[in-house]
Amino acid sequence: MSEDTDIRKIMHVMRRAPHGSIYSYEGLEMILIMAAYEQDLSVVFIGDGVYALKKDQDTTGIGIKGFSKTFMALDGYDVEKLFVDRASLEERGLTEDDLVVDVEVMEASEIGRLMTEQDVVIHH
Amino acid sequence: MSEDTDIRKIMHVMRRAPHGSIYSYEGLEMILIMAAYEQDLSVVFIGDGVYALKKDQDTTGIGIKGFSKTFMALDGYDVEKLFVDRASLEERGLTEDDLVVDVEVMEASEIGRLMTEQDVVIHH
Amino acid sequence: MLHTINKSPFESSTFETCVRFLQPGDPVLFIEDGVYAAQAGNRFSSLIETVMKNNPVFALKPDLDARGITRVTEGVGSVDYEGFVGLVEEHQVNSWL
Amino acid sequence: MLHTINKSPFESSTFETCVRFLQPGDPVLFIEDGVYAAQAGNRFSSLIETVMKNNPVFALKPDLDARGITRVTEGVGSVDYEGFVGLVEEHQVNSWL
Amino acid sequence: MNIGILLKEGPYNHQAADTAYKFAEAAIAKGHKVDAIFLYNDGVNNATRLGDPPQDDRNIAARWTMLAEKHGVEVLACIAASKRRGINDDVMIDGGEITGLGTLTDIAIRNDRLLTFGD
Amino acid sequence: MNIGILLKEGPYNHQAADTAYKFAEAAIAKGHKVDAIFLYNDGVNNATRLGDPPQDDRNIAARWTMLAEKHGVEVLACIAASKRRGINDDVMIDGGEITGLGTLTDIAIRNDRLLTFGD
Repeated sequence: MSEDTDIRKIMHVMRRAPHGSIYSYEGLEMILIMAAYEQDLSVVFIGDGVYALKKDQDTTGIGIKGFSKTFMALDGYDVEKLFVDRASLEERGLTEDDLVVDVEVMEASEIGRLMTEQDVVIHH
Repeated sequence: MSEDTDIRKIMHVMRRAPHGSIYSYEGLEMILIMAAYEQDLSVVFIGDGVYALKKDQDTTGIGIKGFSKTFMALDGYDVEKLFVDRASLEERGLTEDDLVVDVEVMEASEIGRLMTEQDVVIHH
Repeated sequence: MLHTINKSPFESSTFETCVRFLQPGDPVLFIEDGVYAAQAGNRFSSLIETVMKNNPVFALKPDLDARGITRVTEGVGSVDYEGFVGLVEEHQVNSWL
Repeated sequence: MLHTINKSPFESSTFETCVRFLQPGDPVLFIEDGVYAAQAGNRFSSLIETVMKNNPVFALKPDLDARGITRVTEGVGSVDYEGFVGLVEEHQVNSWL
Repeated sequence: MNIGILLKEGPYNHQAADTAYKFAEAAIAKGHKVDAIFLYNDGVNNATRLGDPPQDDRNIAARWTMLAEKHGVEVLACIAASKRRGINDDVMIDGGEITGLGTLTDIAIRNDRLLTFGD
Repeated sequence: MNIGILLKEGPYNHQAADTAYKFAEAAIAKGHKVDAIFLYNDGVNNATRLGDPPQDDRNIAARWTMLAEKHGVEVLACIAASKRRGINDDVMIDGGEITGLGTLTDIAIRNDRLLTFGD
């Protein structure tokens, strides 16, 4: 078991689109709580996960609370490592300008390398 | 509303693999009940749905009750229209000989035409 | 027959499977995460254009709005829940889950 | 890092997505409906052969048995739950849901 | 027109319950009769009265009760699926009821349409 | 080795709960400590004691109670996810408990491994 002084590298991998299922939303809730524990957190957006960051989401019509703007709050929780998979953006016809927050767009190989450095990886 | 003398054409479309989720199993339970109502039932296996009919399933190790043999009982319930999509079999490297029951292998276009004749289509 | 599709085509093969069974003239309606298929300029735009040669294609507007999809592939119609009901009035329904 | 995949590659893009991120040497373990990928002679056999050039590939035997998969693509190892635990002893885990 | 609805996923985790409700609401507003909402698979989890969602979120259980009490929609949970998942009369929402798959067959027969919502 | 498990789907509808149990059982048999099973998303539906599966089927709720009582595994349901889905102390399985996401963070920190099972 690790000692109290250890800082764990924990990566959250956002994989699902918002609204069609709750995984993205409850994933974000998990990240916000973990952010208070001063671990080494990163959040990676892969596949449909990138859609959670899409600008101009208006959920009024479906009657579900929107949460894309909450990603902007991550910075205030010192969660600053937001990485987006380049290929996932491109095949969806999206660019960085379509996203609500500043992210670092990375190649899959780089993200894959980051994954192997983690103590914990959780997919949402 | 239809009259009591009407016979409805009801198609069950098996789409999911067995065991990984319950949809195939609970779908079969639904078919068995509906079979008692003397409607015009058909069962179509598309995509991973064809795996439900795979021979040699032994679920002992995963601790879940197997049900592939129950498909053999459908005949006794006068559910005789079992159709399998040819392309779904082929891309999975399966042939009719791999299946636990006699089925009619059909082209997607024929199955699609049958679908349009239905009063009710339910996917499992 | 009205075909509804509720899954993102990027994560699930449902849309492509449905297309194989589609009969000419039958409308397709994207709902929930299915509407991502209809976003203009994505990897599925050309498949949707092919489908539209024989089938009318719609996307549920509240689901488009919820996902920030402001531009859909040209020719894709948009309906609200009332329009969804309208399509159901005219057709039997095949919900591809 | 051990990568587990629990979805059928025919219905979900999870396996293909995982492959894009895989680092050389990291083992892949198919579980649940993921094991359909490993069946010999299906559409994914060649992708699995490519992956095996750089990564060991396993399938969970009780899940293979449950699905009647008697032949796997050559080179795919088979482990029971104890073997799954063995892989977890050696690697951190990345569960691709 | 008479419409039946089959709902195959539980509340909140998937949008299916929301879409089914929005569709039912629109159909009723257009003058159609929504005859029944039949809950199957994890859909039976819509039938618990114990849910306590955040105040600023929608209350899905209350929607089914409203459809039942205000618009005469039968809200029915399959008994076999319910037993597996811990849904019973003790936790049943107002206006909801446990029944068998035979009832779903009746619904499929007596309505002009049967729509399915799920995952 | 110390192992934590995160379970994201309910019982019966997906195999996740079965695989998580089989894995935990094998890990314990190999001499490892399974520290906790944390239930999230629809996974919290594993925590109801009201399930009544067919006699010839496995009883998933009883498995969690067994792991908790016989092997000291903490079986924990996230409170926010539970409230949404109608899981509370009145229906909680023996050996299970409701807690917050902070506890999951502790589990992630104090164990050598955290495995996720889900859909």
